[in-house]
Amino acid sequence: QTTLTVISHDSFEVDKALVATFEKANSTRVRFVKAGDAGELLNRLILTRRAPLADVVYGLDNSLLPRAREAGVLDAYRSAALKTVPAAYRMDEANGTTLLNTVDYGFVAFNYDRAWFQKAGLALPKTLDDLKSPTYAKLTVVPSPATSSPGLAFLLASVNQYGEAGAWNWWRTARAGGMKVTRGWSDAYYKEFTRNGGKFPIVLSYASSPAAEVFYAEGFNAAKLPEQSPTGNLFLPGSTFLQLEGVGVLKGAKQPALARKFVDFMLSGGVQTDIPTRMWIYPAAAGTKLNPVFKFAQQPAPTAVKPALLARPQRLIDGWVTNVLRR
Amino acid sequence: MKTESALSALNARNLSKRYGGAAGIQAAQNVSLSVAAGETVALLGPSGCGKSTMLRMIAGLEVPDSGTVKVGGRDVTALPPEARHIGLVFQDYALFPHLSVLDNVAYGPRVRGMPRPQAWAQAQDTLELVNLTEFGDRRVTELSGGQAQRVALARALATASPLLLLDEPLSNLDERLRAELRGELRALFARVGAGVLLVTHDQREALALAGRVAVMRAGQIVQQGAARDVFERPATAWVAAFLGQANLWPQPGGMCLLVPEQALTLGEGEAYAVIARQPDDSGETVQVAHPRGTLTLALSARESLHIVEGRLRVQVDEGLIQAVPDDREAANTLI
Amino acid sequence: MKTESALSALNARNLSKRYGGAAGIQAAQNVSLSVAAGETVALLGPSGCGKSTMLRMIAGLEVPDSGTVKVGGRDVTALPPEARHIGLVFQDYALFPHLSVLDNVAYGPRVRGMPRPQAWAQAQDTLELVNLTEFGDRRVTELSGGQAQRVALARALATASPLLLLDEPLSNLDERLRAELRGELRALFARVGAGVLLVTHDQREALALAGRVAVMRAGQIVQQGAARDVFERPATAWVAAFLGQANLWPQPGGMCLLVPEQALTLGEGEAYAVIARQPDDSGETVQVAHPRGTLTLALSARESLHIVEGRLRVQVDEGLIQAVPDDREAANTLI
Amino acid sequence: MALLLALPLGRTLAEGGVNLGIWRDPYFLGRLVWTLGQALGTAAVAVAVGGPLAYLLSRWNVPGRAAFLRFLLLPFVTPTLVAVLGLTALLGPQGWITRLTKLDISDGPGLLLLGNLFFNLPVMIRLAHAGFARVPPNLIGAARSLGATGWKAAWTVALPVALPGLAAGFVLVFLYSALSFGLPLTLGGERYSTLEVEIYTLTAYQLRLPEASALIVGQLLLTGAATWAYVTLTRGGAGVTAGRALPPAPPLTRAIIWVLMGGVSLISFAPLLAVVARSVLTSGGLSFSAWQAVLGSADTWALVGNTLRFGVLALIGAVLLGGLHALAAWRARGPTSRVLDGLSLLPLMVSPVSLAVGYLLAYPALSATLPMLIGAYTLLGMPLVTRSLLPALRALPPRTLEAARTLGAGGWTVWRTVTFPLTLPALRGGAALALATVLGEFGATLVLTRPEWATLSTGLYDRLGRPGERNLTEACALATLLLLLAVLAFTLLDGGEGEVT
Ligand SMILES: Nc1ncnc2c1ncn2[C@@H]1O[C@H](COP(=O)(O)OP(=O)(O)OP(=O)(O)O)[C@@H](O)[C@H]1O
Ligand SMILES: Nc1ncnc2c1ncn2[C@@H]1O[C@H](COP(=O)(O)OP(=O)(O)OP(=O)(O)O)[C@@H](O)[C@H]1O
Ligand SMILES: Cc1ncc(C[n+]2csc(CCO)c2C)c(N)n1
Ligand SMILES: [Mg+2]
Ligand SMILES: [Mg+2]
Repeated sequence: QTTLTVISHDSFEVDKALVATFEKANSTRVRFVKAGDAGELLNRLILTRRAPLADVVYGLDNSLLPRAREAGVLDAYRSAALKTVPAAYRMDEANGTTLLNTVDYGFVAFNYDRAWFQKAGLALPKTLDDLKSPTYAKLTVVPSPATSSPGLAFLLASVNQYGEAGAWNWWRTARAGGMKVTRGWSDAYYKEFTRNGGKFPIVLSYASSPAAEVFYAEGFNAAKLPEQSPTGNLFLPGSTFLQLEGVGVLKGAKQPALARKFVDFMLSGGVQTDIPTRMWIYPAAAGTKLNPVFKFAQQPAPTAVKPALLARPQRLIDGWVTNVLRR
Repeated sequence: MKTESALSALNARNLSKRYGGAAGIQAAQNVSLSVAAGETVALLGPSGCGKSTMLRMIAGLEVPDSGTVKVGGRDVTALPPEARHIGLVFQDYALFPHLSVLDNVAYGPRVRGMPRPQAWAQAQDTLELVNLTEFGDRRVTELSGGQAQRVALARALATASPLLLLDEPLSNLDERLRAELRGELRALFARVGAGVLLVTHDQREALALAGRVAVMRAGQIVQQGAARDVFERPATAWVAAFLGQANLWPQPGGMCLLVPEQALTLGEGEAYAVIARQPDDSGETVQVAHPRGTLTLALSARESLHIVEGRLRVQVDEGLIQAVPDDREAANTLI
Repeated sequence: MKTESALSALNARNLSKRYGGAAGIQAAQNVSLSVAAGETVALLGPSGCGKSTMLRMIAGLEVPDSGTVKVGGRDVTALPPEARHIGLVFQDYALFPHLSVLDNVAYGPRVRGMPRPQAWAQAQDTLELVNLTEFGDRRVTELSGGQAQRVALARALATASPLLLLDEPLSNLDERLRAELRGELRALFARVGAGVLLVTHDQREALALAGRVAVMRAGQIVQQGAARDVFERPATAWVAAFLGQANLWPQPGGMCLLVPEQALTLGEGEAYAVIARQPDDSGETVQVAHPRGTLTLALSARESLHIVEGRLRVQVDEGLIQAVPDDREAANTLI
Repeated sequence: MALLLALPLGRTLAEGGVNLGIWRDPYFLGRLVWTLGQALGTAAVAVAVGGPLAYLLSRWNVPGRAAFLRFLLLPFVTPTLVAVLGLTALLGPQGWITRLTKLDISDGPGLLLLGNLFFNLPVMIRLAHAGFARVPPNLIGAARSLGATGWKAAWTVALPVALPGLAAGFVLVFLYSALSFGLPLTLGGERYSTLEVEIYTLTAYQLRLPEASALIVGQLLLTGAATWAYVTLTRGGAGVTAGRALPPAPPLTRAIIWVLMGGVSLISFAPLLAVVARSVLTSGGLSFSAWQAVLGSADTWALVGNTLRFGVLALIGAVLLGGLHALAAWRARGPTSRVLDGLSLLPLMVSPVSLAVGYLLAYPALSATLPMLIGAYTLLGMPLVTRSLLPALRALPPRTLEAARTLGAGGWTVWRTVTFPLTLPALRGGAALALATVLGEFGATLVLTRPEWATLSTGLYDRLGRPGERNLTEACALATLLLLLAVLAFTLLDGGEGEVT
């Protein structure tokens, strides 16, 4: 019996029953390996490219794709199922060779604590410039661009918005004004966000987070949804980033054929339907039915990020570390 | 009585101790003991009778179930050991394994605040007393049994405490060294006027060092008094036998006749048959068939010459025979 | 010689041991000792002379720098302790703290493969021998000093080894118990025919138990022979003094005159002035000014009657006076 | 050891070369100083608080003593993230204590130091207690009858005699605090991050291996020096843990013990209680729905089963290897013994991050397999067994072993009948600590490969990776379950006597 190894970031989850059907259909066993968040995942793939850890990778996103391409960790494969995905969400359309097949997408965005703002009687910020002023900066917590993927996404958005010099300036001002930078998303969300006992009512998270808050709230009942989520999205112009997560075949895979089957499987209807309430992102296939709670997860109109920025994110991270963090 | 308490080095009243709860062992029961300043009292008794327990209670290492301890007239029952100013030699030495011989001996003066050079000098002097002048630098794990015992003794002496509790302090030494140390200790005690409570199984030692003797049996004191008195006039047959009296003739009515050594004169009186002879280092032990009972006699080499043709002339001075209660069987409980 | 080695329980040849490297202490130097089966040999010597070291080398606990050890005619020099079948009583007992008294005593038989009930029965018998019948269940941390010592003795005896090494096995017991145990041990040794090497500082014990005696000084054996011989005819002044001879008159030319007890007859001859009297438990010690030197005499209560008006009549039998080399100052090195 | 430690580490260093130039950057020198400072500080506080408490507990009995000693292992079981949750629930910006006292320490290094103490006070107390429990009571009695007060006797006699145990505690605390990265990662923020965090950032996020390697080398020198100092400084020790009944503490001593126990409990137990509380306290008030969900799910029992299975496997490995290692170091003489002694700390001396990378590089095929995982946890638990057992072995009175041999016991029999029973308390204590490590960490830092191998801690991490209050309460419920499991395991390990030391 063959074994297919799937490597992914830590947040990957899929219905066991679906996996079992896949295993049965292809008479194989599937091993899942988790390798940290998406950034760590890519680094691990690069480190081990001479003896790959797995056959197929899920979880690399559009901000990491250029590096993955450069490092040569992926083999080209374009799933037939990709045609169900709207063109705007496909990656690599311009290059002609598809390394990553988009499985889902999401928006990195600011969330705020409704109750807090209500009680404080404070108006919400309207722009990124508002946010960097001390009034709001001291209410904001952001995971670090150097050590988290939402952080990096927001860094890209901010550079896209202000240019490099302007972005450094924005970050420095915001930090001087009291904006907190944490290492990872969990720290920001579970430690610093006012909803969870912290003292920052604005947090950089995902546009789907308010929906999850409703879904996981005490006494959730799909038939009796509440008026609104305890948290809300704060779509400041230029602050959101469209994240496209994909699946691809690893170069040097021991089971390339099965790996391709798995790519197709990820785009299949069953998995696509399962995705939203497991990983709190949007399924890429058009027309997939969404759980009603997703009405709390609005989709912003994202600004397209200049491709040049995506080509060398590491350079931006280094720039951020030297120009912002260690100042 | 007031002056007595002022001059008393130790006054222990009604000390009791039971080990291990209600079902345990009564190691001491209402024991009272006192030691005057400058006096040495020997505490004698069979193995396991509670001697070490008494010392440990007096030193504050064991909490008595009842009773009081006064040291130098001050009630110390509630005080911790270090506030009692007592020098104690442990039966198992309890030397500090991490300190050198000199540091072991200097420990007492040091913790009482003496500057180091002075404490070392004092420790060195005490080591000299126990013939270990050149052993100061040794580790205590590198000593012979007797050397370790002398370090334990030196450590207690170096505290210059007004009350010393010595638990078999010389038991592991050869007789010559013991005799020598006995002499030095006696001189030392006389010089510093310390009260000494000495546990020993060596009756010669008790007599040589102690003015008074207390005999314990199964957790209680059965006789107490001037050393000579106790040895010469044991209160009961058990005490007499414990102190080495060989000639005890049981009588009807729970009494017993004690024929002390002084009651016997050799080479006079009638000649009785010698029924057993056993040599030992100071001569021999013989048994003689006296009509009133068997007589056991320790004869020196000189005295052995009195035995002629298997018979020994012995005169028993009836006036010196003492009648004592025969309690040898009683209280022979688990101890 | 062949049969001798067959019947020999122990034959140690030229054992040497130096502790702590070249600058260390020579604890034994070329010591040879033998013990026949059924024989008891007492090893005497001052504190720190190397007695325990000898025992430890024989038992295989200390590797000798040189020399050989034969047990029961078999060369065991290279064998580990457990292959030597030797029963050893440690000077500091070394009881197993995690075992009960009974299990301590049963340990030897158990590890030699005896089934548990049988080992327990045997241990119980041995405990009876040392008067601890009812202590089997006790933890060894709950014993008095003398009780612990008896457990150590019982543990060694229970192995029924053909060679027993006893390091001061009775030092912490009272005299009556000691006398009793001495008797029982003598009977036991005779019955099982074990060879026994006994370290003791008690000369009465040596005489009572041992047929032969070896006297050590500073790591060497200075005299060895039948017990009576050694006590009566010490080879040197040092041995005489160590064995308690009080009357040694130094002579010019490095010799010394030894006046043994038997050479003195009381109540006869000239009356000399008594210059000192010191009481002890068996009478008193007096010093008499004899024209050839001071005489020290231990008098029993009976003999004290010979002192009349501060004078004592003593006859010295010149024929019994021995001339021995006076080596008391030599070799008084650090031991 | 070479296969499990040296090779992976070497591979990490070889992968990118070593760029020592990074040490000229004052930023990293600052990290080094802070790493050293916070580790030394933690170890010092742990000794200052844990030492006296351990001593008193080894001499006196007070109500609650046995339970306290047993529960002391709980923080060690706690996954770092859970500890952080508990600490922030109490002392975070909106923590219950912060709100009560209006004192917010969440911005300084205070939380990090408290976190270090939360994990490490227990280590210190238990190892020190084991050391003190071996000091023969008569030695203290001798010191006091010679005029030393209780404290003076502790300082001049008990402390030197128990030093090996105490020093073992100190060096373990130092190494854990110097190399831990979970806590400074989450509690240190950017300002108070340690070298290990920098190494982690440089390798995992920035893939700047030469720089990371330089930090790894520097850190290894630091921990190596600490270990060397420890190995050369600890000598002696005497006695065995005789299971004698402790006397009840006199009132003043009892008060002191209770105060210290209370303080330690506040640091080491309160965060755990907070986690338990959080599993039933929601924004909507008291609710047991998280528990219903957790207990009602068949998955949970699979998690419990896996946790136990893997924990026991790793425990067996750690006890066997650690035990043999301690025996070897004890048997060996002179320098060999010291080298072996130091080697046992090697798994704690090397940066776990660099090890993880090394494993990936050296054993790509094995890196996510169960044997490798169990091997890795064996390695993490081993030092705890060795550190507990070795001082106990070294303190064995030589005469006792000699007595056994003269009585006819061969080498193995001596071991079975004397050495083993006399050092069993230490072995049990070490095993309990090792098990705690394994239970808490299993699968959390190294990555498990199959969903059906998930353990309680992975289940918990999964939930903390998703937004929503319910995930948080369920994570807390799982953590509580883990703690209960640990209490059960320790009770079994110490035979219900409450006397694991
Ligand atoms: N482990 C050791 N290291 C160094 N020297 C030692 C060691 N053990 C004993 N010695 C020294 O060796 C000499 C002989 O010691 P041993 O124990 O054999 O004496 P002993 O005759 O048994 O004395 P005692 O009657 O006092 O017990 C002594 O001077 C002692 O100090
Ligand atoms: N810690 C203890 N626990 C229980 N019983 C004990 C303890 N210590 C001593 N005993 C018992 O108490 C009694 C008295 O002991 P103690 O040590 O006072 O005797 P001792 O007179 O000093 O005897 P020895 O002359 O043998 O040293 C003994 O029967 C002993 O078994
Ligand atoms: C500061 C600090 N952080 C975490 C732990 C938790 N911990 C328990 S066992 C172990 C070693 C194996 O991971 C670690 C790190 C600690 N003790 N000290
Ligand atoms: Mg005693
Ligand atoms: Mg000796």
